[in-house]
Amino acid sequence: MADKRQVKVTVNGVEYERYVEPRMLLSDFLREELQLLGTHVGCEHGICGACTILFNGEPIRSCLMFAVQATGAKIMTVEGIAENGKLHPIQEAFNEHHALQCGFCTPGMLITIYHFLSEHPNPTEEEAQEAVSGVLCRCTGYTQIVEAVMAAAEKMRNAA
Amino acid sequence: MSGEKKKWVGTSYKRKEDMRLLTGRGTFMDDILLPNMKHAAILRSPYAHAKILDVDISEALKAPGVIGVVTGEDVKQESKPYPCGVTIPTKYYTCAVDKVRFVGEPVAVVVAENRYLAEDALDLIEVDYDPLDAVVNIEKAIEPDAPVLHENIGSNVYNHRFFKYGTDWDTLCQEADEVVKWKFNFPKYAGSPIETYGVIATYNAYDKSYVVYNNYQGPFVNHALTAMALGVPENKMRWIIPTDIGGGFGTKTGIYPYCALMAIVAKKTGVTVKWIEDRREHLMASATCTDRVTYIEAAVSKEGKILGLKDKAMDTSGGYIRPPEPGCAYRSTGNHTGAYDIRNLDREVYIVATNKGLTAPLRGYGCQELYFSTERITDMAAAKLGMDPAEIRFKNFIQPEQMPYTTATGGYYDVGNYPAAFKKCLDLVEYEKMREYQKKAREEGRLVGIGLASVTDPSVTNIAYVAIGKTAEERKNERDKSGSGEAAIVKVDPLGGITVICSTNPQGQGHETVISQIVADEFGVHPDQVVVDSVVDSSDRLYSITTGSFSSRFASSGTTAIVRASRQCLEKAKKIAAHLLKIDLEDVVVEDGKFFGKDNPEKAIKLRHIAGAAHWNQYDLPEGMDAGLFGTSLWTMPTSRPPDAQDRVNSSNTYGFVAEAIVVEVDKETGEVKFLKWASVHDAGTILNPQIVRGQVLGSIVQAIGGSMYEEQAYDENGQCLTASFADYLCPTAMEMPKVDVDHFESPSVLTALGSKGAGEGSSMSVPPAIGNAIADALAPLGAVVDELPMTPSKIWHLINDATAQTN
Amino acid sequence: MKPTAFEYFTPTTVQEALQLLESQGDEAKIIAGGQSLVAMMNFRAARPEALIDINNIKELDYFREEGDEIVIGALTRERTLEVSPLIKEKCPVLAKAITHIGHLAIRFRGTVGGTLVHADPTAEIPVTSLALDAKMKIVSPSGERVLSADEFFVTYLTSAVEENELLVEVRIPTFPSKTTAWSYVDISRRFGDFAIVGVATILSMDDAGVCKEARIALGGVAPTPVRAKDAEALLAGQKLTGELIEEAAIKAAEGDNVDPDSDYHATAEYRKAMAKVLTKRGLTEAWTTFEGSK
Amino acid sequence: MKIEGTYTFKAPQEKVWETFNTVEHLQKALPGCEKLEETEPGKYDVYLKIGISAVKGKYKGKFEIADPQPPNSYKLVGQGKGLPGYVKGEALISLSQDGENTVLAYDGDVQVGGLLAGIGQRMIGGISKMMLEQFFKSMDDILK
Repeated sequence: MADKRQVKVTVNGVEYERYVEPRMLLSDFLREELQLLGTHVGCEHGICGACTILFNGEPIRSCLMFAVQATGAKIMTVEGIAENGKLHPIQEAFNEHHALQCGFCTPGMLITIYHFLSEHPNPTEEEAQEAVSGVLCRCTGYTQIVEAVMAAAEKMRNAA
Repeated sequence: MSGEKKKWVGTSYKRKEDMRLLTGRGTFMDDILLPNMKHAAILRSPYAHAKILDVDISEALKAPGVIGVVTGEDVKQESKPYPCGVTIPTKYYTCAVDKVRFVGEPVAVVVAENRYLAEDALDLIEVDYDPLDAVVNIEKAIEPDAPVLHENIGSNVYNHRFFKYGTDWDTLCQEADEVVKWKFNFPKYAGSPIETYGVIATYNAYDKSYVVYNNYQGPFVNHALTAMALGVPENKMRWIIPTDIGGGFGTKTGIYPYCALMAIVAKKTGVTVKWIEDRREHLMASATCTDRVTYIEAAVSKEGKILGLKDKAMDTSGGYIRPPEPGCAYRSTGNHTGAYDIRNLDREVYIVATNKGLTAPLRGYGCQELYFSTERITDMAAAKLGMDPAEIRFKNFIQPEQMPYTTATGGYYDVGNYPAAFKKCLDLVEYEKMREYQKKAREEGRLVGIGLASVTDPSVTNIAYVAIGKTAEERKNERDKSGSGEAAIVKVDPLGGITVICSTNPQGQGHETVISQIVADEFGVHPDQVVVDSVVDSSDRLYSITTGSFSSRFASSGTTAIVRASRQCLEKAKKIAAHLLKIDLEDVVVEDGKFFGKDNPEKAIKLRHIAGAAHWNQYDLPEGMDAGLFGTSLWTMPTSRPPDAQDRVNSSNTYGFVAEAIVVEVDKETGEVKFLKWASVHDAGTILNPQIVRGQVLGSIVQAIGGSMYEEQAYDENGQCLTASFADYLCPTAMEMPKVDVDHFESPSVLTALGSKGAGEGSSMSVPPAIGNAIADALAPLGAVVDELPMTPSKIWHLINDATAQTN
Repeated sequence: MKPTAFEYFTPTTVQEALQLLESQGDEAKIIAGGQSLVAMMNFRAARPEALIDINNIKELDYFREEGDEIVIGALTRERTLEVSPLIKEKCPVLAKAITHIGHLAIRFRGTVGGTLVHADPTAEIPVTSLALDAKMKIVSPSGERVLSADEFFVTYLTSAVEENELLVEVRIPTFPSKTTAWSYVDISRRFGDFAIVGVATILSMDDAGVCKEARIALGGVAPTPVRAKDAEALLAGQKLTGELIEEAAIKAAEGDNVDPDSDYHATAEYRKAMAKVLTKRGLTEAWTTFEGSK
Repeated sequence: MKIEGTYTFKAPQEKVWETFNTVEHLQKALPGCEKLEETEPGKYDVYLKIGISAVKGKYKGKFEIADPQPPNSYKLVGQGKGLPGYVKGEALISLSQDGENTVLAYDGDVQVGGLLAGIGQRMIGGISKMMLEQFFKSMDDILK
């Protein structure tokens, strides 16, 4: 077993410090070490997108990084999207448009869309469709997710 | 009650479960953390077929963090093979004993402090295999010189049966003007939920009992079967399923062998064991639908009437056959002739052993395999007769005035207007206009095709179908099986809050929301006042071996149980109200959550007060009445009967209808398929929550697109699984999902409390044939025939290329 | 699917990284973006005993214009180039090709150097770098060497970078839209997948609309990306026509270096046919969207 | 997986035959061969370390030169396994003189199983072919 290494990260505004083996995946670190169970693991080879998190503001697959690589980073997970007990407009739109069924891919979807809308406040439907294509959903058929993205964009534009 | 105006049922009430799921606060299998929990990893066979000569675990036991190792020998000692509804069952243990029969079959389990260490130790297990020849092709598997998987069976035939319904086939052929025949291949694909299987098991050595947490789709028959395999009474194996399951689609009805395996591992190692299946394990060794070869013939009159069908369907359930197989072949018995008035059927069924992964129900269970052959041959018959594929369907539909209709194979269709629903679909896709468009496109040399499918959508299976795997003679020696029951408990707590416990543990279908709507209507309260608990816990929940979430049973059976339990509870509340208000029971009126005498609405009491009396002042209840306020139901549909001696069985209980119309364009040069237009019309009876139903329809469509064009658990000729990663097992992304116009034609069922029928699986069954028909229609001018799925660009290109080469 | 244990090193300079490569021997592996490597490690297909993480070598994360070249540090993220105005202006074919790589989250982490050294014969940046005739700067304790793209790719998943070497920089010539007709086209089974066949096309055009020089690279048809030299020769000095494009496409697919294999997703014949179809489509797209022609 | 093809050596048939039946030459030419032992005439134990990209694996195997018909043909039967999976194959190797050259024709079946088959199907065929080429190329170098 390799020596444990220090990992210091800020997740959803909270600083954490843990000592883990270098091989521990960032996804496992979030779930097992920090017990932030909102981030889901679906394939561990970077394709399903369920484990997508914001890493220094950029969406990445947390299963394709080691926790030790995250030292010093600011991370946002699904638990950090809603603030002060109020759903974020994206979450509201997901609820209103029935954009989730089992909810397992939803954390990856929400994070992906959170980033997407920050870059594309006024997207076309095609852009929205392409944006969510990096996360696999087996339940919804995606249509209602794309509808929710469009609705969320509008909500966010109106609120801005 | 059906047809009555409801306040909440029928509205798109926003889902209640979303609040936790959107904020990362759901409780899925891997979110359950128990004290002293250790982690398991499974060593799996790299061979498709091999004898196990030796399993050396000595090095693994010495590895850091390892707590124990369990092998097939342990499993053989601690359990019995799973029973199965065929005459000579395979010896299916949860872990290979003596021999492996498919790539990915468990061979040993390591338990360690964490999953990383457990996988390290797997690398140290030395297995000495003696590789044997493998067989993967269904038809080759039943040739006399094929390698035999199971010595106790002596051949690779798990099950073989003949059925005859109606007029003798040869006579029918003489009456027919044309007999159209073809052979079709249906692929092996999977639900692949994004959450994989997961189990936590503990064993108490002092009272010899197990607790098994898992994400199975219900207790269903497999709680009982797992207890039988483990050799414990059912009540000594507590079965707990968390609130949230990350998708099921039938795939998770295949998890139960791991429940038994981890129970054994927990017993042998003395610790609480958690096993979360990884994606590679899932893709090679969880469960898929059966792949099927079908030889089908249709005898038709020149007017387009289908006089009868003859088919030989050959399924493979892989290296073993396990429950609920042989359902793959028999679950669709009652609706074999679909939406058509066909009285004659000659049927032969094989279920064979091959060195491939095992099977389980997959959304649509058995029906996509069936309808791919029947709906494709219908189109071929139309082509032969020079008839439009829509016209031949109209000529054969069961007419609304024939309802209720009993099919030749015993299916009981209570209601439906198939011609009208089908017409609605044609109108939605603008069928005539699309045919015109196609004509013009063809003149330009483009390959545009229109594919139709019109099928019945069976839901709420009657477990009697499994018995059809045995002949009437064989069945005589056994007790009958039948039923489709779902359970509900509706209880009012001492402060007047309503809690509903359902048995249909959902995987995203929104049961909490719909149940809240139903109960809100029943009690005259707001849906937010109703709390629904969908956890399964065999120790305190009402269940039966037919309960769970499979076969779209919630909308029919589940909701009826909810309504019945609600009304039972209300009935009791009314009795208490009559007692408290000192009026006659018949005079009690319930409105907006208030109870009052019909002549005295001012003097009303609230549900809260009635609950108060039932809980806080039990002495004041009517004489002889139990305390508390609750209702229970475990309702089975009266149409669930055992098969008759002629092998007729009402294999499901409600039958919806689906019409699919798909317009495609095939790129002549690349073989790529583009969807130009798509209409999907469903008769799911009364729609309980339109938004949720739309989600179900769109979801079943994307999965069927997957099976028709992208997904396959593929094998090479030696039985190696080639698709053990998501880079090769291709689930559609958002970019592969076209715009689909979804509409409904509601014929409320007369069998269910609210008139609703299942809605979750329809398009899973109708889309594969509709896509097949569409691509076939596109390629028709070239003379190419589509008879298999998934239709990949490479395959389509070869079809085009071969056909073009032939004409040149 | 958990990786095996490894020693973990975080050099902050190229020199340090090279020393680590030397001291850790052939079981050590460089990790850049890790988008292929970590997946392979999770499957335990790759089991490096040491990981040398170059993500902290800031000197490798840059790109800039130098004369008529763009110089790109090996650690530059794919996404950075995809959205860079400089790349879009001076080498749009590269920006376009990058949009075909996996999905956004992969491109945010994946690096230019990583995908080049990984040398997947269907990968977008390797195919495009061959069309661009990119120059790769590789350093080792004994010095540095520069390889052109056609020397760089050796075979399946194998580049010319030796175990004690590090790819540090890529230089690509600029091909602005004003004077270049270009395209990147591919066919994959599903959006975001590895291409079955991909084609990068670069045509240097003169004012009269004559193609001065053509560069066509194909991926997915051989163990490495390949150039369609015969097709290029046919086009050079010619005004493009539909017939000429058709002829060039046939030549591209019939090249000696087009020798695809069958796999589960597509047969060799299909790939060969797609080499032709996509060359034709790529040339047509380049030609018809060429800004200078308008 | 079917493998068939030919390779032309610039050497007389007898010499090619001899080279293909010499332990040290085989050991030198087999890609990644760390050790090759002849356990009995025509039977070998082989230890390979093969790496493509980051996928490096150690394999232990056996092969046999069966039914030798010097200098014309033999059957090569082999199998090996390692953590990434197993390889099993059988091929008929035939030599024929073509002027000053010798043409080696191979026709056989190779099975690749386990992890690599499941996650690497996209390239397994190509890589197997490439390694065979590499082997022939090395033999060719030895013959020169």
